Amino acid sequence: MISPRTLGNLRREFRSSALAKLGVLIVVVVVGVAVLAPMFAPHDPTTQNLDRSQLPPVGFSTTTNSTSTEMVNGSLEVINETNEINATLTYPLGTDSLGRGMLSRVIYGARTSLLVGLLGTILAAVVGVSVGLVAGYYRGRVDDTLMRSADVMLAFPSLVLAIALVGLWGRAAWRVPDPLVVAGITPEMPASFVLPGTVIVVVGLVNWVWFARVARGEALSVREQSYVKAARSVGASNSFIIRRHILPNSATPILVLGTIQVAAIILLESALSFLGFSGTTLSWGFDIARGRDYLASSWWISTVPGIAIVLSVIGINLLGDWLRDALDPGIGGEGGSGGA
Amino acid sequence: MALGRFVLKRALQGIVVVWGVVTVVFGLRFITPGNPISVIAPLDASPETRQAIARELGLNDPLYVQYLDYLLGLLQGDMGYSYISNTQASAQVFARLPATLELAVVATIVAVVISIPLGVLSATRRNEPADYGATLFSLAGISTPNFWLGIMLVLVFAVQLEIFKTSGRGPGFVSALSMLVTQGSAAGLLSWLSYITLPALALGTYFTALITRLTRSGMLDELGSAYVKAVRAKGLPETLVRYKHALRNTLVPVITVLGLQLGTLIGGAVITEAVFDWPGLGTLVITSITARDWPILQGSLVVIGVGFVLINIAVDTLYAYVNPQVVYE
Amino acid sequence: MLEDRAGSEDAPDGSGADTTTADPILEVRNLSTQFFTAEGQVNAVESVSFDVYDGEIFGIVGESGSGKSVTALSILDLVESPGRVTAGEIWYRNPDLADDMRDSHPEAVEGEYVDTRRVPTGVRRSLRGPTFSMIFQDPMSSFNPSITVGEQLAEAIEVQRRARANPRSTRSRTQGYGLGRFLTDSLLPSRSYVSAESRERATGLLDQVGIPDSAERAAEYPNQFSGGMLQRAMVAQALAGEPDVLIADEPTTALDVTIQAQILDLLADLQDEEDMSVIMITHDLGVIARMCDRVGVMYAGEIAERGSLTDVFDRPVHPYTEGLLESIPDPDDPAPRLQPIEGNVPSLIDSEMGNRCYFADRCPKAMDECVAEKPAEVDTAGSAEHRVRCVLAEREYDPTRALSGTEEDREREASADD
Amino acid sequence: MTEEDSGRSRNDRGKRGATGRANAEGDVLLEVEDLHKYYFERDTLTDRLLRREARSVQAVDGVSLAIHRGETLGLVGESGCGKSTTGETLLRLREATDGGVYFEGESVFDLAGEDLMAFRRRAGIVFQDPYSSLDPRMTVGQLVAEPLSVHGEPADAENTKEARRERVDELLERVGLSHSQRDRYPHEFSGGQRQRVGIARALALEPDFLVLDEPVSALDVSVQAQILNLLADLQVEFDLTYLFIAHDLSVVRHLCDRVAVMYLGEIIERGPTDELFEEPRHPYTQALLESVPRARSDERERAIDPLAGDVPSPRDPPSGCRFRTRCPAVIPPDDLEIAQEGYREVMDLRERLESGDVDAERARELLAGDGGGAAGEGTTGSDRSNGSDESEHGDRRGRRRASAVGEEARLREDVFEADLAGENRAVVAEALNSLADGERAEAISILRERFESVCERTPPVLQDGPHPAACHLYDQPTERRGADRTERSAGDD
Repeated sequence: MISPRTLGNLRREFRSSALAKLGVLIVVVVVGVAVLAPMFAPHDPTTQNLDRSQLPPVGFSTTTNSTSTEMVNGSLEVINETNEINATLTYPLGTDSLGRGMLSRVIYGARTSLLVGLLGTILAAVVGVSVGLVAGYYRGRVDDTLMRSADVMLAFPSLVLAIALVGLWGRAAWRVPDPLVVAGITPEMPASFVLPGTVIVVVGLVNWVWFARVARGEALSVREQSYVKAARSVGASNSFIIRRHILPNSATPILVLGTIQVAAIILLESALSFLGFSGTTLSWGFDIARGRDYLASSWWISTVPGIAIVLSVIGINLLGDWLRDALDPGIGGEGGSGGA
Repeated sequence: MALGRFVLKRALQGIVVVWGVVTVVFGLRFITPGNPISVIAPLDASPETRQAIARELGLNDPLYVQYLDYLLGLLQGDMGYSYISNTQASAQVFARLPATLELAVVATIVAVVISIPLGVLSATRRNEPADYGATLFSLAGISTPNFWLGIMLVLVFAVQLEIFKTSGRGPGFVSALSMLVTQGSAAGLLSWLSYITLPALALGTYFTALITRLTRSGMLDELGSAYVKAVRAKGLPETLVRYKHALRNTLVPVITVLGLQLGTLIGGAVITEAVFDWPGLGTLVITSITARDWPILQGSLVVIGVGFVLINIAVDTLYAYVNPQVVYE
Repeated sequence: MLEDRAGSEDAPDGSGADTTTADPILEVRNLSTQFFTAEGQVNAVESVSFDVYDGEIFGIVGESGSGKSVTALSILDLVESPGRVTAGEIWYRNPDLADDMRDSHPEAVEGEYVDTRRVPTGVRRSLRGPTFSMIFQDPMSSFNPSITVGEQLAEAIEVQRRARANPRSTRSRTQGYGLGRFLTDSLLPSRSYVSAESRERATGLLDQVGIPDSAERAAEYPNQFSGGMLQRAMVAQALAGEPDVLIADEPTTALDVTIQAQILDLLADLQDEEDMSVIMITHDLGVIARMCDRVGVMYAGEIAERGSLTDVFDRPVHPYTEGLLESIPDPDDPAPRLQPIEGNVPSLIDSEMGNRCYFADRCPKAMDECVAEKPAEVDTAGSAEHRVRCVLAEREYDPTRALSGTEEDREREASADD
Repeated sequence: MTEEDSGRSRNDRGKRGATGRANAEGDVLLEVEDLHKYYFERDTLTDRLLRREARSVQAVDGVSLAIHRGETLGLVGESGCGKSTTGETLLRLREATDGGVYFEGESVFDLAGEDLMAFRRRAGIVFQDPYSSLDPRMTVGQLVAEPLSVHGEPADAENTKEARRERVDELLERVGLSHSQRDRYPHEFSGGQRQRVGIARALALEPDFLVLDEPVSALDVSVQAQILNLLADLQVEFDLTYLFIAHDLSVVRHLCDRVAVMYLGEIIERGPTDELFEEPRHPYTQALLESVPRARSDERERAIDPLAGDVPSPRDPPSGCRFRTRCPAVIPPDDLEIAQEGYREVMDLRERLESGDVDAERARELLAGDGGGAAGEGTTGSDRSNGSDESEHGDRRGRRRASAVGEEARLREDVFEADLAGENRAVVAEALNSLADGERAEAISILRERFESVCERTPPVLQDGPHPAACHLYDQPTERRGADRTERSAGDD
């Protein structure tokens, strides 16, 4: 399905574009870290250690004003203590309010983000592409109905709909055993990983419309190509034509859209978990929300996971730009529906 | 003539979509676990009390009766009563609407004013420093979650520099303006600015970046098209080629995408409101979900959906007015 | 007149041995345009030279990829990245311009002639309209779809009007048109770049090219026009600056044959009335025969053969010209079988071209010397203008010297060049 | 646009027996009978809510053809005339609106299942655009094998895959490609080579009949000749019957045995190639032939009188003869004295007036200021001399002028290029005057009353015989006018 010319174009664009290289580099790093999270994370991201809470990242120091009220000489007295806290190399990115290493949390957060992004995109793509191809290929009333319902979907902001659905349906989550821990490679890490099930289903459901639109547009144009008529002229069935001609020739823009959608869904997931609508606490958005309360004293708790989001999303968007420039599928930037 | 028809046609399509929106909103309750009665009734309520509540809410009626009741109610502006406060849901929803509109409008204006010139600059200075700068900015802009950006803005401008307000709405634009007119005092306006600047920046950045990207790629496409070659061949100066010819056509896809992305804007407003405690629809939606306050949630969703459809029709109409060619598609 | 100027620096001062009485309005010398693509450097136009005289129609005929359209774009400096005009001179006869340029750019002036390639960009661009204008192949994509036809014509007139009003400045043509103006113009139709006078003249031009009810049609958008009508409008637009040289790039290819006849008639009439020179670029030998005085046949970026219409059509020397003429079915004569040129048009990638005759692989009369060296352009026995880039101009075809292993070569070529 | 098939009448279709028309001539392979293909626009829900009538585009409107075994029938016409739609509809690639197609007497539109597959096997198509006709994501080998895999061929071979590859190689070699090119993708080929691949694909199932839909239009002339020769060779070798669709008359003359000329969805002339080219009968065919520029050095001496105007929209085709809006030989009423040039211009003016291009304002422009009565008298005077039945006609008109207009209107000098004087000119002026007064309907009827042509009243039909032309210049049957417009293939040759 991938012709040599396509590969050639990808290679050429990759060679000539520094941004494409950067994108691929970022994505490879993020994916690698996410997959091998137990190996990269220096600490168990869920173990609390109040003695070491709110440590700053390496290179920074901070002062804390701990205020306590004590009974001194029979009267209540407010004692202000100013402590200088220095960073330690054990926690290169500092710790949060409960003394959990930010680096480990960011590494595990990548897992959540990527898994939700990928699985949500796949779900959205399967639903959207099926609907779009059918609508575009058969046209007429089928098309009218499907596309009108897509319009209805669009009228709900995806974030609002996602909040509503997750909030109303509950935050079901699956515990998936971590293969690296099960295999005994990193026994000190959490033995299982929480996959926010409701969130994945919901982000898939609210984003299928984009795939449907693109797939429909492609099907509408591909079905008019002479090679489709040629297939029909030898008696090929509709399902044969959709499988052999319409789908492969719609694949490029769908692939590009899919890439952009992974980025959009990562943003959406972070927004959901920021608002507390998620099934897991190991999530970038969740940490950002937590860090808000300590903004004045420990700025990094919100900042670090945010940078992780921005970097990963930039990487994926660059990847999308590379694919789009190399494959020229002729869709603009309409596929992005980042809720955040 | 043709324009009127065009608007009529779009309005009819809009009505179909609005009907779909209402139906989905209505149906939402039936695909959700849990029972509204338990929201209203005290934990220790007797079965009789529960029955009474159900009867009052019409929950015992057949589905289609409930549906028709709801539709008829909406047509009369009745969204029911809040389960929590027992006040009119519509009153609550519409009280929150201006704040959200204000935020969205300011963010959009800022985004459009900055992004289109930036996109044009980027496209016409292709592969020059200005282009790289704009490209990097827009790449970062579409990749940054706006709630995080909001927090960072709070960190820098409110916590560190203490310039702007980080929470609440202040006087609102209308009262700030009336203060300026009636009392000749700009204090209200300044106060308004100190409240809205950070939320508007947080919300508008994504759109600024998105429109910049769209404008840039659209301009590049247009500048490479056959008619631009013809326009150049007839000796037209480059500024006319760019603005009168290429930009006009670039705005076609830009406006289309903006219409589609309106949902993202509203969604973004919801979360921005949450960050800045902005008293708008977004915070209302979130609290109503947590509290299972169905009438409020449904009312908010309907208002958002209808607003989306209306703004889209308005955008299309404005566009058809500026560029009459679309009417004859 | 047409000496081979390759390698020679002699200026087009008109002192050369002329067969025509007048000096050419345009002398193109050794024009080369290359495209720098990812696949390699493509020599779309390679060292092309020709003259265009006052009031004549000069035809350039060739198949797709022969470089004929790129030649046209090169003359107007409309070649875009990744393409670039890499060499050559385009001498345009205009005493006024020559006087203007003589002091500031002496190297670009030679007698009454100015080399448009060596004048500043602004000056070169200002020649579009009053000196050169162009008719494009596909009228539908060559008009801006969202601006009325009348407005687009009026623009072309307005820009010349402003240029005449203030000939020294290129700025006056713009008059600060920018983003702000665009916004106000879009919202307030009364404020516009184009004056009412130009609009009126645009309607007049539409009339002139035979569009009935021109005032009404001027207010319509391009998609409300038929292809033929829009091509008429494009002709009108090209006339707006009263150009000296009109370049018609496949002006009738997108049109039906009955509409083509109308447009060709119109072009011939206008050329007569306005006394312009026309460069007619087409793949259709019939159109050339109908319209042109002299013709150049392009193949693989070069002019393979040139001469008067009768030279080329009745006494072709180059086997490519011969083959082309024999491949066309004649509506008046049901020949039982056509004589096609075998093989396919070669790729023009520099690294694959070599120092040889580019047609040799397809040539039925190729000999060993054809691949030894690129044949020079030489005179033929025909009229003085009849010149050809082929060894057969100077010797008879000798079957014993036929290109060795031609058959296998062709086969290999056919499968390798794709 | 949506395709519509509800209006189809299927009643008289079915298998045709030996008594059927198709079999009267033993060698008719495919017969098209009164084929209609309309597209319907504005058929969405909102259009219906707005009560907008579905607008039909009459792409093909009553085409009848018989294609004989082993021949090449050319179908020529300009873009939008419906020739390609005809080709695709008769292969059932598009749903016909009405009419029938009979392949060896069997109604193609009634085929289903196995029978339909059998028809698909025997009738194929080659498309115009060598770029869009080959799926860019399939190798040439896969493309040529596609028909085989759809039909599960070759079924009896031990190793289907191997057998299929051999068959593909054989086909590729036959069309002049090398089997070593099997695994390449279409973009690696030139236009001519791609067209060879398309032909190989069409030959894969060993068809009897091929629709060639502008197979060489997109090719360079030197390559075009190669493909034409290839098609001619294949026809002989495989005993093929062609329907050759083209806009290029030169190519048609070269390849076809018989030619049918289409204009706006109808066949307007049909005949043996040489006869049609040497003695074209329909004014459109004549103009079409004349318009083709010849590649000869004496071409400039050949006088051409190009057809004026554009092809009207198939959404709203002209009444009567569809060519009448451009016809240089449009027939004036018997009782009208008028030169052809003048009549043509009057008819054009009427057309513009009826379509609204000429409105009240424009009419005022065309009328010369305040003409005064003198001119009116002058024209009525000259009218006396040449009017044939002026006595009653002229008087009535005079009265109307006096009452409705009051003042005599005069046309500007340059309204007509041709010489138009007398009553003819006066009537035009009167009509424009009515229009200037806002009386559109009045203006239209004034002109119609005097100038209405038989060409706009009655659609001409194709006569019987080997070389019929649908034109009122040739004997039109008075009885069956418009009633039965199907051709009789029996009298075809």
